[in-house]
Amino acid sequence: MKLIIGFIVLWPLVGFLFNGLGRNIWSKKTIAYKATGYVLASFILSIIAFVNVQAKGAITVHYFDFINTDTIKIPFDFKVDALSSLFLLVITGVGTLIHLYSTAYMKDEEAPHYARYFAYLNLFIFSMLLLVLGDNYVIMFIGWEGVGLCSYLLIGYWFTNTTYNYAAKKAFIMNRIGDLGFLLAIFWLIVKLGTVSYGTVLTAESLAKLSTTDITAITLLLFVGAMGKSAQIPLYTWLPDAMAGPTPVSALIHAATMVTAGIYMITRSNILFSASEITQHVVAIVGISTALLAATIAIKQNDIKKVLAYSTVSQLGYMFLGLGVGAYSGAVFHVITHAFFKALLFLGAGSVIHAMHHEQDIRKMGGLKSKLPITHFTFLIGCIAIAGVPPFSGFFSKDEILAAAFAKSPIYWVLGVIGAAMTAFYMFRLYATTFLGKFRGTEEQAHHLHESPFAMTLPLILLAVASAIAGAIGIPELMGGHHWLSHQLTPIVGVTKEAALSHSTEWALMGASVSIAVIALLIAVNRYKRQADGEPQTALGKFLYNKWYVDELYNNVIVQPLNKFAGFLKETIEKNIIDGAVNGTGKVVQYSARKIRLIQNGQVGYYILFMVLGIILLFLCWFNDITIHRFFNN
Amino acid sequence: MNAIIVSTLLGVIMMFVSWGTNNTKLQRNIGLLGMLVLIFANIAQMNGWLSVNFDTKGMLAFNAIGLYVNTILFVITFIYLWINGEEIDKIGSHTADYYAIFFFILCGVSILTSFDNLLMLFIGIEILSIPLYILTGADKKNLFSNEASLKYFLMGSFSTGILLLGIAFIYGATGSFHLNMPILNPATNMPTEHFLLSAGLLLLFVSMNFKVSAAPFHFWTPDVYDGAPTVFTPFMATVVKAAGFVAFIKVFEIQRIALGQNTWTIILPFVILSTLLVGNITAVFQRSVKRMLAYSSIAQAGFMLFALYGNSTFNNEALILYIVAYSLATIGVFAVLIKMKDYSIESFNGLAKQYPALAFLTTLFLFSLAGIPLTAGFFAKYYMLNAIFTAGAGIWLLVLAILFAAVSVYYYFKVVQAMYFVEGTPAIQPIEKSYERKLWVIAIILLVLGVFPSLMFNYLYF
Amino acid sequence: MNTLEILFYALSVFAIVSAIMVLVSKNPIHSVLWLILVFFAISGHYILLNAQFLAIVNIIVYAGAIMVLFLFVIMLMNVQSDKEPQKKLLIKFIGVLSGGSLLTLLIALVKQTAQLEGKQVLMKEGTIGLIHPLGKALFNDYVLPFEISSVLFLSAMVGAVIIGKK
Amino acid sequence: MPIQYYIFFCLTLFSIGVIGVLTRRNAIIVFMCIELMLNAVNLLLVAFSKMYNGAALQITPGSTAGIDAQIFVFFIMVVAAAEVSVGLAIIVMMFRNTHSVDINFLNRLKN
Amino acid sequence: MVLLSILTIPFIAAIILLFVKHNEKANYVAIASSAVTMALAFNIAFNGAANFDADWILSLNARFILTADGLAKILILLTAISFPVIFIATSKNELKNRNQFLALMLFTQTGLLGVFLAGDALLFYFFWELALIPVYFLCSIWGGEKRIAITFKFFIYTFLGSLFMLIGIILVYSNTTDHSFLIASFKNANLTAGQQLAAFALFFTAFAIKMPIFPLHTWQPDAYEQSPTAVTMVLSAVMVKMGLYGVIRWLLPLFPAAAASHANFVIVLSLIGVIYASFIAIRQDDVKRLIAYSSIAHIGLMSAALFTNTSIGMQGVLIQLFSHGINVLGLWIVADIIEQQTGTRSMKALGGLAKKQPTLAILLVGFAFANIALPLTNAFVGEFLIFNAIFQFNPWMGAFAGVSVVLAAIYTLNMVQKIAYGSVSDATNLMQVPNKSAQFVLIVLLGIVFVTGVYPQVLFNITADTLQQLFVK
Repeated sequence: MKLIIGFIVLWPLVGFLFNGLGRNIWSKKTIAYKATGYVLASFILSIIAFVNVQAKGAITVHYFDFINTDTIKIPFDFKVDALSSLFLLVITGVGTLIHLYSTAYMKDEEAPHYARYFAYLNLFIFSMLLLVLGDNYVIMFIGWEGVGLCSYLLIGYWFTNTTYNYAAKKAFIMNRIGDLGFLLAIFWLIVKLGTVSYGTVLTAESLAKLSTTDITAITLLLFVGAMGKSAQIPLYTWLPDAMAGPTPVSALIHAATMVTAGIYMITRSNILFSASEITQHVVAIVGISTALLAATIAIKQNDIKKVLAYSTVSQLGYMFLGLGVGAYSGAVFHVITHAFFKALLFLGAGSVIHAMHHEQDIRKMGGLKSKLPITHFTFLIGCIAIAGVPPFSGFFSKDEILAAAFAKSPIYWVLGVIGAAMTAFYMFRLYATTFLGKFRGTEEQAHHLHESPFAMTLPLILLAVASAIAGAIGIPELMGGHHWLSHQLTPIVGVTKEAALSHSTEWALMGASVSIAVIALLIAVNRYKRQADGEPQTALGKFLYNKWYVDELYNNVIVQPLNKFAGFLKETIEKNIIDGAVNGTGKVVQYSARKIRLIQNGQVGYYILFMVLGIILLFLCWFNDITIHRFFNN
Repeated sequence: MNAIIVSTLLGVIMMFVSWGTNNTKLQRNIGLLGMLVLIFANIAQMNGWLSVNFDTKGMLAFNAIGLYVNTILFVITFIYLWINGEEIDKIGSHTADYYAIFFFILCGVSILTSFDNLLMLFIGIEILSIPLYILTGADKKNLFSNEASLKYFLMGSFSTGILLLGIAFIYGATGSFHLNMPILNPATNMPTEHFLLSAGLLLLFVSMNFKVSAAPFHFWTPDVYDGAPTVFTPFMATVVKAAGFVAFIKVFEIQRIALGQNTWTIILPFVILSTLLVGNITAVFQRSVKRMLAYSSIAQAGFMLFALYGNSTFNNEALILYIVAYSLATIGVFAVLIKMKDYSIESFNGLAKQYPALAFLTTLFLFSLAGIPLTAGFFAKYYMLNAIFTAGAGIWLLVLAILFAAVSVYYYFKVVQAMYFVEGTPAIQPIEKSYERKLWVIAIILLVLGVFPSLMFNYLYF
Repeated sequence: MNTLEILFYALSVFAIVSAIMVLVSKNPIHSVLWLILVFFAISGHYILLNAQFLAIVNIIVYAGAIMVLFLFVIMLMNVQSDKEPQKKLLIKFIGVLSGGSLLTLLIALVKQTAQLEGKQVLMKEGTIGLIHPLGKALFNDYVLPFEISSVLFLSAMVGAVIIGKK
Repeated sequence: MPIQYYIFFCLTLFSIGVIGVLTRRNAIIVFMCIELMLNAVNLLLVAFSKMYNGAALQITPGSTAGIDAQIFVFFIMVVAAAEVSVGLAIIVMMFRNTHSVDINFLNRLKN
Repeated sequence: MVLLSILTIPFIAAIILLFVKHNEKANYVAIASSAVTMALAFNIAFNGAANFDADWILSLNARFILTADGLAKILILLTAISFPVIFIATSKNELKNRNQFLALMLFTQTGLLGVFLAGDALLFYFFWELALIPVYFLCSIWGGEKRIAITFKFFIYTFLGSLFMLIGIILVYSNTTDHSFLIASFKNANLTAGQQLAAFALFFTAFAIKMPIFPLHTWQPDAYEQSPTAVTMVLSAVMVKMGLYGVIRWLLPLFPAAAASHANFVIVLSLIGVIYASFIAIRQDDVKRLIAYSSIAHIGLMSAALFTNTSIGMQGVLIQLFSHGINVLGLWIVADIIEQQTGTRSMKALGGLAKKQPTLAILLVGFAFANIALPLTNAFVGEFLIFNAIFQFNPWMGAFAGVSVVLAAIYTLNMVQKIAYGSVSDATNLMQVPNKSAQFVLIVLLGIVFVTGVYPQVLFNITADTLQQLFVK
């Protein structure tokens, strides 16, 4: 088992090294096969691991000591349990599909860059697997930063484009801000508990050792980490910009896997989070605010990937809402379903972009339904799933979160439903503008429109199927299911506390949210099936179109002042004050040198005069001393 | 005693040599031979092989340190004469006379390392000084030399007056010229307060400060060192000054108690710090290397004055090492300087390219002066600081001392920079290999002492 | 006030006035002459103190030999009194001031010296100033410095040769 | 005669010498003033000599205490003579070159 | 004996080099000698070595004693690895009188090794200066345009600092019971509280200037900028470690009370420096200056961790001493290649390296990420422990220090972006020949980065005994 689990992680690493080192040697075909093959191998091993966990329960394996000193010991251990094995499947599974998809999508790249792309992807899978497999927070942190790195590399994949580089840098730095929070939380744990292994930290005994302040601080800091990685207010702005990367990357990293790391981390640490009321509220509020904010922005975006990006942010907000209200399994459920349908949507968008020759503006699309039938169909399924229409997967997961939110506070529920409605609206706005109506692009584009190759459509189909049926793993008992997922996760997150709701309430809530969503989607389809949005006219429209001016706000309030501050330090403090003091000392010496040497004026008379004065001075010195001593002695 | 007698005799011999022959080379070699004889004679007394002894009636007292310093100074003089022999010939046509004068000066040096009576101090100082006035003015046609000589003479005479007044006061207070005059109250074993004595000592202090060119009695130094024929300057700045320090210490080793230790720890640091200040700061802006070295010698004197701070074996060790390190390095630098066509720093430009070995040697000498490790100068400074700290000086004094040491690096390194880092052709006369080899001797001594300084003291203890 | 005291005061005043005249005379030759008078006054003091040998030596060496040498040199240079350069008044004032303060300081010190209170100088009497005891002392206890001072003369001689010879 | 009187007198002479050195420009006069200083010291030493001798005589008749000071004075005179010879030689040399004995002109070496 | 030979080999090689006029041969001599040194260093680091002890200055009771504990080992290893790497990487650079250059470099190496090995305070001081003086000449002769003034400032600054240390040595020495310079005697010296404080201040000044700690750092960026790159590499990879080494070896064990009572002051100063330098680095356009400020920031972190007086911080610093050296060496080599081939260090003029020379760009990115302590690179382990220590000492300080993590990302990525990414600039277009030997050593260095990043236990094992000495009483 030790080997199997080890190789789950190692295969992508091997792929990374293989592609990275051989980028000038191998043909594109070899690269593609190997890259996909290694991830597939991981996937297969993950299934084995999963089955094993199902059969025997959680497994912890020890490899070596990462850090082992007399004060702190951080082993390099992996832990496969219900939670991580689920994540393993999602990561490697979706990963495999996206690798497959990429082989076709990226085929125009030159071989070295093609290899580079797959190397990054493999490295990403490797990091992500480290993140979920690690048996302590430090290993998780290694993966955590690793995925940040890969995200950076992939966003800036087309490195000659300066804008993309800025986006990549922004992503990395915002992630780093979050990582700092995570890091501080780890330190806090080490200071208080002396260990970071889940096995010891996440137990009741450890909890007893921590004061409420400790727990609140630790969980808040952890949450800061999650904010960065999972793009929550205020650290969300990198995610929409991250769409600069190739579309499969957006699908894999910025929709399906990496951004859910925060959810994974909080779910993993649920004991701590549940112990802090304050943190839970913070998480829930930040989550729902993000969900709504992103949804409002998504309504007015015209870039196909931007819409999906804000939709991701919004969905992540939902997940955090779920975490905040204690519906850990609900959040994980949503992670899984979201992985499927968002990956599907992104890949679909990729297929569209591919067909449109890298045109991403939906106003220039329209009527693609007939030209791209498979893409259209799968995309539609994705939209329905995300809109929360039963019986597609999104419905179940979203509903579970909403139900839990209601149990916590009806306000959360109301806001959640508004968000859901907006989700339905903007998704179908997107769908309608893109696929319905008439084609609005150029003649040439119209001429070249074609369905994508099989390597691209296959993942679409598979994901569409998954999006449609994935809800099955979590059909609530209410509907006669037995919520397999929830049972799966019970050893880790405990029993979800939603039992308070009566069945009739639940049915009512479900009905309300679904009907509102359906109404919203119908409005959207109706409005956008013939025409696209023009330039925004109203103030609100502009406001939303410009993303609440948050980027501008950050730029003016944080980035520019800090930049100015740095300039001030460099130009004024460093140059004039600190170095000035150093050089000033030299200047003083030189100045006094110029002056003092004038005493030596060449005149013997003066010299002797100075001597006489010197004698007088010495006498006075001595005289003074004598007198003073006499004064004190008497 | 041997040294005094032999040096006098040698001086007389050299006078006769000057009448006997005009062959400067022969004169030079006789002089060098005489130096060897003198060194041998002194070593003979030091080791007790052979020494002329008669009752000096308390005028002189020979002790190990005095004799050792004699040896050191004689050897330094020998090295000086050996290196600069040809240059000395170029000053007028009195080679043998100069050697005679050197021997007379060395006689004065021997007296100053062994006097036990203020009369001998006075005579010693005069024997040391009067020939120096002459050496300074030896370049008769040179107005600078004339001027320096006259300045030196006038100020030197003035300081003699001060010295004599001091001695008179001391005599008035104690009734004796002897160094071990009764200064302690037999009853309390503490110094009695005697203003006349203190005033006398202070005046003595002043005139000794004058001799070792400590501020504010240093004014003659830059002008004289600058104006004197370049070949004589290092001798004045090293051997003569070192003898002055030995005499200074001899006088105040015991006598300072009469001033009161408190007074001593106020006026001495005052003098030391002003010396360091004036020497170092003024040296910074000199365009002439010769003048810069004159100021630097003031600064070095400031450091040597530390040896007066306390009295322990540390001080003697420190002073001995300092004398050797400073003297050899100064002689070395001047040996290079004298080959320069003019003494501006610019004339050193690019020396490293034309004469790499010479530049290296110069650098080494300057490093030693600056007190950079691996050279004897470092340990000289180290021992000195260690000594004063052991003697109870405050940290602040040490800190100030090293601040000035850092300033000194500034001007010494200007020469190094000119030699190594500035492009240009050095204004230098052709240097022969043999000349370089002589300088290597100095360099090796400095380097060896820079690693094993205790070689200097083994004699004192073993 | 007895004769000795009168003589003391007279000689002292005479010496001081002559000394001041050395300073204020414009003509260097006059200065030399005034200085000779100072030396005579000091020799008078020596005689008062019964230091006859020194009195004679002072007159012979100082007033006789040295001052004549000075006179020769001044004559040789043919320095005119009207060409005699003068320092600025301010400098002169500062010079006088610092000399004066040195004097004041030293006098203050001497005055404060308790050990000197009541000490008398033996006038007229005592034989140590006579040539016989001095000679004995010189050739007994002070023979070494006496011999060594010859070195001084030798070097002065060499010096005169070096400097004087063209 | 109290010793203080002699000291005061000698100090006065000495200071006049100092003042002379400080106020005159003629090198020869300056030198003469230095000689004046030396003479003042000489007299002071003789006075001290007689002071000690007088005190000693009261205890041991025929004592030669204090004679060393007179010997010292003798040596000072000797040295002064040597110094004068050298000094005047230097001044003459200077005069030969510059035709001046003004010390204010001795200012080529400075700073 | 091994310890003595590791000192003498570079020294003798340096003297030999003075007579080897031929450039290629000089290179071989230098590389060969440093390779032998490296082999010895590995031997010492992994097998240990007996102390070397001999009389030196009898009258002062100073001994020529060399010891190699974990701290010394790791730094010797760093020094010994750095020099061959530097020699190989810069072997193609054009230098007049290359043999003299290499000789001075080897003298520096002798000094550095001596500093790390000396077990006697006077010997330590001796080597401390010996390491500095060749650098003065190296920078002044082969440096940039403003080299003379800048190097001089650097020299005087550090020289003054070391003079302060000398006074400190005198102060402690005079109070030792057996009048000896041995560390053990120094530890047992009878110092009053005031004296201890004074000695602490004196030693600290020397080390603070060398490290350098804010606000005594201004010599550094200038010196790095103006020095020939090989020297800059030595300066930043090894030489700044002297200050930290001094703190660990001399300051903390000798004056524990003073160190403890001033820990707050030093840590705050260090951390201000960390943030300050990071901010300035953000605004730098010159690659060398940027790396210099980045180095100041990293060193500041280490110094802060040292003064927390925690075992974990010490452990972190011990590792980081090595790791930072390797990383910064890598960065310098890349910067040097770029400067050599394009003739500019201005990031504005650069760009598009990834397109022009992808291998170099990859290496640059690799070291850049090591520089910002990305996990699985060597710096992560050290900085993790360091931040941890600071956090333990005071959570607020820890958080403040943590800001540097973000700032480091900003300036490092700025650099990467401006150099490697974007379209190929005119200057970058000049880059033609990939410097094979330099790339080779870079790859080796990057290998070290990842090996020690993934399995830092290698380094922990070397330094374990030092930690024992310092923290197990």
